[in-house]
Amino acid sequence: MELLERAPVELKNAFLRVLGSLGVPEGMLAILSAVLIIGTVIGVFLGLFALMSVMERKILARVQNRYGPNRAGPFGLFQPVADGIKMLTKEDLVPRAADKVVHFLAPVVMMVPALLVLAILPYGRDMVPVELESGILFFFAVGAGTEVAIFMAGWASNNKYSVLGAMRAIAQMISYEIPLVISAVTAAMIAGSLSPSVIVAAQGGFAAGFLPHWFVTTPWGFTAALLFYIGALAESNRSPFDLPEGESELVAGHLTEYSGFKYATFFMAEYIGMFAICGMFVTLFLGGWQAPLPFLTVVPSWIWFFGKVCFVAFTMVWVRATLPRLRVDHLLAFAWKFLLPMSFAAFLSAACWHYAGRGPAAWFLSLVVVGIPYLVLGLSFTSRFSVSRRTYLFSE
Amino acid sequence: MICESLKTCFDDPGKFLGEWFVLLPALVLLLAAAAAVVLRNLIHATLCLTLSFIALGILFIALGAEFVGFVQLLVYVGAVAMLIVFAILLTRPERLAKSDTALSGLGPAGGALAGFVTLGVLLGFLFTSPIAKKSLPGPASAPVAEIGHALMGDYKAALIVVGVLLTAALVGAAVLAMEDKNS
Amino acid sequence: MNFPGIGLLKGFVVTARNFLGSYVEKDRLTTRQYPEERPKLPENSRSFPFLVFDGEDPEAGMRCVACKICEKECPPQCIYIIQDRDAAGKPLKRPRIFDIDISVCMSCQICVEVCPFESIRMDTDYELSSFDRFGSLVLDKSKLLKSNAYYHGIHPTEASETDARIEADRKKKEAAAAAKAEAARKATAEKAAKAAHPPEETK
Amino acid sequence: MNVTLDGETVVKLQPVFGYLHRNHEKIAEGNSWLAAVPYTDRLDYICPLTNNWAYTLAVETLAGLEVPERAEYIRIITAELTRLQNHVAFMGFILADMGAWGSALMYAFREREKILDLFEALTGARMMCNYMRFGGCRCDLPSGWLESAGQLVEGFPAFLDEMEALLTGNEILLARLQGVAPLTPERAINGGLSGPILRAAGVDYDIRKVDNYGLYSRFKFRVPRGRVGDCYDRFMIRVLEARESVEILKQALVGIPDGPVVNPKAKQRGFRPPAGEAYGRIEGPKGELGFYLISDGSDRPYRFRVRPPSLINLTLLEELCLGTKIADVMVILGSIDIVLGEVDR
Amino acid sequence: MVDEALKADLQKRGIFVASFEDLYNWGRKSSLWPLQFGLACCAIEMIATAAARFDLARFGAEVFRPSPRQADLMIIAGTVTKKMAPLVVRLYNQMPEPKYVIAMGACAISGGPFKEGYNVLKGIDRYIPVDVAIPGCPPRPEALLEGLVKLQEKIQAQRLFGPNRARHTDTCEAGDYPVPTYGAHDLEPPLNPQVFQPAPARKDLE
Amino acid sequence: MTEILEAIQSAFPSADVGILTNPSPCAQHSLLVAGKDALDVAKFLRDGLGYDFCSNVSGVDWPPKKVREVVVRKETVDGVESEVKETIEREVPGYLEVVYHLFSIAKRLGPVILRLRTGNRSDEVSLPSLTPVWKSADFQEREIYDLYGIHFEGHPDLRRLLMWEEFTDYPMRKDYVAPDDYEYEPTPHDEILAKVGPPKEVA
Repeated sequence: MELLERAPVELKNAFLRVLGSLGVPEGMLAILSAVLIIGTVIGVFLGLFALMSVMERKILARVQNRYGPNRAGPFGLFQPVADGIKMLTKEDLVPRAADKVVHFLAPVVMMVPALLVLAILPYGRDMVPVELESGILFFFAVGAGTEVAIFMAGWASNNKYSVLGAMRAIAQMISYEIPLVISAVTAAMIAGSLSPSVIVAAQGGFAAGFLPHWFVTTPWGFTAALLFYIGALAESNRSPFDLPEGESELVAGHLTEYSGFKYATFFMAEYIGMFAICGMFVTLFLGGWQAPLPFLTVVPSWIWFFGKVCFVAFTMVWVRATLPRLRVDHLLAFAWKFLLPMSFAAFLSAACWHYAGRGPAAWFLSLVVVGIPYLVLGLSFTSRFSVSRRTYLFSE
Repeated sequence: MICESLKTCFDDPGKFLGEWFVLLPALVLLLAAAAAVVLRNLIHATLCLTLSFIALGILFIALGAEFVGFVQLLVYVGAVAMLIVFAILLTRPERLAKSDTALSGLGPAGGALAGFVTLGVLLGFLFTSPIAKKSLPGPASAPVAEIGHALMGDYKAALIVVGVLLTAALVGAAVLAMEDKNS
Repeated sequence: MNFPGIGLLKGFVVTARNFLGSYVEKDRLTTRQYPEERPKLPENSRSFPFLVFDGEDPEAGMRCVACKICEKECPPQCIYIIQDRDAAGKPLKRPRIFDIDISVCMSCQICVEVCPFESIRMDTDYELSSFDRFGSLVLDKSKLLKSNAYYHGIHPTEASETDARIEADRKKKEAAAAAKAEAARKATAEKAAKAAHPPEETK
Repeated sequence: MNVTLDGETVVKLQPVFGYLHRNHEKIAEGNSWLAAVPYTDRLDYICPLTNNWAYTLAVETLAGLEVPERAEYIRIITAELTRLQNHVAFMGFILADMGAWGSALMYAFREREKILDLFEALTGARMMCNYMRFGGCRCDLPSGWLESAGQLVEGFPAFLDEMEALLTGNEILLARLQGVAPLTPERAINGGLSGPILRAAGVDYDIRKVDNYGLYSRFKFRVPRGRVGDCYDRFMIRVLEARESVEILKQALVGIPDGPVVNPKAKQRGFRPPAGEAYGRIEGPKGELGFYLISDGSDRPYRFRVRPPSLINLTLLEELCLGTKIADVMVILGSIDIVLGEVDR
Repeated sequence: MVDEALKADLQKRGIFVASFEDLYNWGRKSSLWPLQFGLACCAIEMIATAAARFDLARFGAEVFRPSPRQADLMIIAGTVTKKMAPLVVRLYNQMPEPKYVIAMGACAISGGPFKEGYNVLKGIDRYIPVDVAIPGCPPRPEALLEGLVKLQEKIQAQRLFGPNRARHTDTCEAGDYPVPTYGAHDLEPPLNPQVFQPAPARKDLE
Repeated sequence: MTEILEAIQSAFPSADVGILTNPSPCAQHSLLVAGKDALDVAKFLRDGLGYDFCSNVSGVDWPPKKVREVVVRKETVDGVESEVKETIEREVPGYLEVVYHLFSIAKRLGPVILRLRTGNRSDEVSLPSLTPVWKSADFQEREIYDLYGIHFEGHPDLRRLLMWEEFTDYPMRKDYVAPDDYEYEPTPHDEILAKVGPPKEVA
């Protein structure tokens, strides 16, 4: 088990040692090491993406009482391969009126941040590709690049649906980034660091011998996790926040004019971005690579990490299968009038929890601090939209 | 020279990359900024401006100011650039085609003149300022914690003032927007 | 006023129940894996018309007499009939060409209802897609003619009713013919009798 | 549909029709009276049996034909089943318009398949039933049909409960439907709206109660109506109507008498009603479905006019949509519940 | 290119050889994304096919794309009226190659029951090439699945090179099909002779 | 029906309104109103009699037809009065008709049928629009304009509804001839065979 735990790192080191004994200079080895790590991470995430693209369809199908893809390969698992082959060989159409350079660049720009943010996630015990002191900040800073890409895609297509979709996407992403960042800050605040590995380390250990010290088990952590989750859904443009791609209104939003490989790139970047934000969620609130129960710590940490990521991704599909889309004004109102105040409440609650000694009393105090705003905001928010039970008249 | 750099590349890639890691963003920054000024297409200009923001952020990071670099990216690329884009898109794209502004009569000469004057003023201040006389400190990273302590400690008064100011601005903006809706 | 969020949670419970149910409950995984599992069509099911023939030989046992009622009544006019003629050009009671363009047919069953000779019936075969609209979607006589046994196979109840009716008709006709023959016989007999005993009458 | 927008707000909306104008009326005027029946299936292709009924009812009015009691019961059973599947499909479609990824639609179609199975067993086709005839129905119920229909009706309330758990309390759905495009009774009447939309606006008018066609006067059922007339009311009225339909079905399945299913005096082929004209209408699932027929005594209708509820319910679409968001337009359109085959015919 | 006989021989011994062509065809056939677009009655059956009972998804073809740019398959489900025909042709033009058309139902194939109508196009094959025609009014969902399987067989059998190669590999053929315009009495032109090539009428009539 | 007629006549003594009887068993008789009075009568029906729901608006085309009538004439020939039967062929001029079916929601009455007739069948016939009275007539009147070519005066937005704007014919009129894009028939009908002559290769 110990061996398995260290397997990825040891494999890499062994490979480098062999190369070193062959006389490859030191500097070159460092670069090679980096390339190996990058390759592994990208490879794993591409694999996850491929798996996800078919699993999502299968999960949705199961929710809807059907089988889902099951013809291509065993259990339909080769479906992404088929999709990939088809996408690659598909004709690449660029609309005549499009801005060709920007149209070409947009998927590239989309891909870059999605891949960059993978660098700072702690995949397992001592397995962080780049140990950054302000890793969380890096995550959000680089993630902002996707907005540029979406805007480029929407504008360059020179199609009214695309521009409208892109504008919606930007408005939505800017609005949801704020509660997203603030709820992430709570975790950083309690851990006392912006470094993801420190945050994960702070969630180690078990209370009463079995209850993990994950932030999600505390009232403020739970609230912040929910807020972060909602923000993450919005950031990755997933249902119910998929307004930019609102099919019934806007064709396919900013992606309307993309075909073939460029579309595949977008698709891939979106999924990898989604995995990245799931990874962040796991890191911040679900204890990263920490095992959920003491006796399970023997299972390698990186398995836990990816297991949790897959679980979060599954819940995202579940959400998609359940909820209808929001309307654009509700969406923004929800971000500014509910999520933002709630994230401040979570922030305050985290502070209370910290200063009240992190014990049962702190637990209760922080619960009150998030509970009251939730009720007040929730009720006022729902009554604002005249959401009410109704009675109906019947005539015989 | 190329041979030499190639050699460094092979022997000590870190150093080699480090150099280029500073030079390249700076070059991109300058080119993108210039393009942002020169390009006629408003959206292209904005995209170039965004690129220059990104390059600046990378430059900060390369110079060791990680925190500032990330904040630059987060705020400028994530928010400011997008707000500019929004402003452009909301002012009706069809009117953008013929951008007849009041200054367009002056032609490129006027623009160049304004640019050079600004540059001159900035350079003048730079060279007359006492900071420029000090010798440059070596690359040192400022840890996030230190910045935090500084903000909450030495500069807390300033922070509070800035906070109040921003809140007031926000409230003002909200009030303005509401009036607009009512009318 | 409900606790905010309860409605959403209820929805999640429903989808989760369906997701998990799809692995255990039959009713929550209703998919029929089509090419392998074929649906058991109800007896009344219909797709396109075909012609019934009796006995072994399609041409000889053909019930159709080219009366063209179905051609006239067919709402989308997808039936084409040309009556056969013998060498002398006299119309025969069978079609020379009987085509149904199933690329037009709307499966309404009106031809079946109006056919007085119980000759046109609805098939249940629906797997007729083709690459070629003009080639395989125009069914000619050879493709349309199917045996009565086949008909019994797909619509047993209806087919036996039809057979009973035909049988009854035949019996009736036979009886009528017999009666007619009897009458004719009687008439001739009477005539013969008259002829035999003219003198009595003239007497 | 031409929509003029200011930002995301609709300032002008002109529906454009005719993309599915299949010349139903012209074709029917060129064909025999009987041949028009299968075409009515294709009007509102979600609920063919009610269309059959409306047409045969108009012809029966025109020719003064009586319908045997058993046939009336069968008509009511099939019509209410049609209403059920239409309302269920409506719930799925409006969710799809709102951008839910299909789950509600799939559940709706899961139940719809069961109803279609019944239709197929009875009429031979899943959708295009071509079942009703002048003075009755084409064929009698196959054996075991009533039992399977009874089973379906028994299980249906549970399915409706499930749908309601998924939908009616859902905050997102409430926020998207409530308060959107309310309608006053006066406008609704003047705009010629009919069916669930009219009742959602608070007008108590159900042709099943008003005209007492068929044998509806024998059945006990309630007519729900709303108070606000917004999209949510339109949605809920359909849910409640579906529950009432279940009640009617329960009564009809028990009370169905024996007897012939078609009036023996009615001649189907070469049917020639006396010269004259008649307007017959029923309460279709989407609203008042009427047929206006003029006969000149020949074997084909002289004038064949459909009163399509879907088209006329769209009359107030622009009025409803003005000032709403573009995303609402789809929801409003969904809440009116149109079928293009009927709008354009 | 692997010799067919050799391939069969190898397969017998347990070695599966997949040529590039086969892989390409397999990829295309297993991932047919239809355009989300329905016209009339058949559209309801198309939705029913995608729904739980029949589950189009099993063939990897449930990803209904709203934009023609990402679709591979155009299921023409329902009557194409003359008013609609130009839009259909335009949508078809917007789809990237390789693209396929399934004409679902009598109306799409030939105008069907409505063929006598003045506003009904007598078959979409007057303007765009149809790969598979599924008769029925409307075809059962199983029939649509069967049509899809037929299309998959067709794709699997396509060759990339040689005289009978797939249509989209033939660069000679124009990608854009002329879009008809609205005329005073009818569409202009009423058909595209390059696409619409009906078989000659039966000879044995006389 | 007669009460309604009387009510109208007492409200508008000058109005040209009459009852058109319907020979069918259902006896849905209708009010025939002259175009000039239509708007007043409609308003009276809505406000005075409560017929607030205009359900259906249909156009009907009555092309000119030749009517054979047997006319009985009294003739006095040579002082003897005798009845002479004579068949004359009279040409009835064609006209277009718009039929409104009205119901009362509050009183649950109906249908009251309102008919308006044009004088002839030319392209520029017009009738007053009742859309200002009943909004529901909006699309239906547009459809009648589209398909029958009746111009409705006072209609807020009279454009073609179903056909495209460039279209110039009125296809629902009885004398409309569809463009000759008749479906290519794999097996032509007899009449088409007769029309086109021997089968030829279609290019």
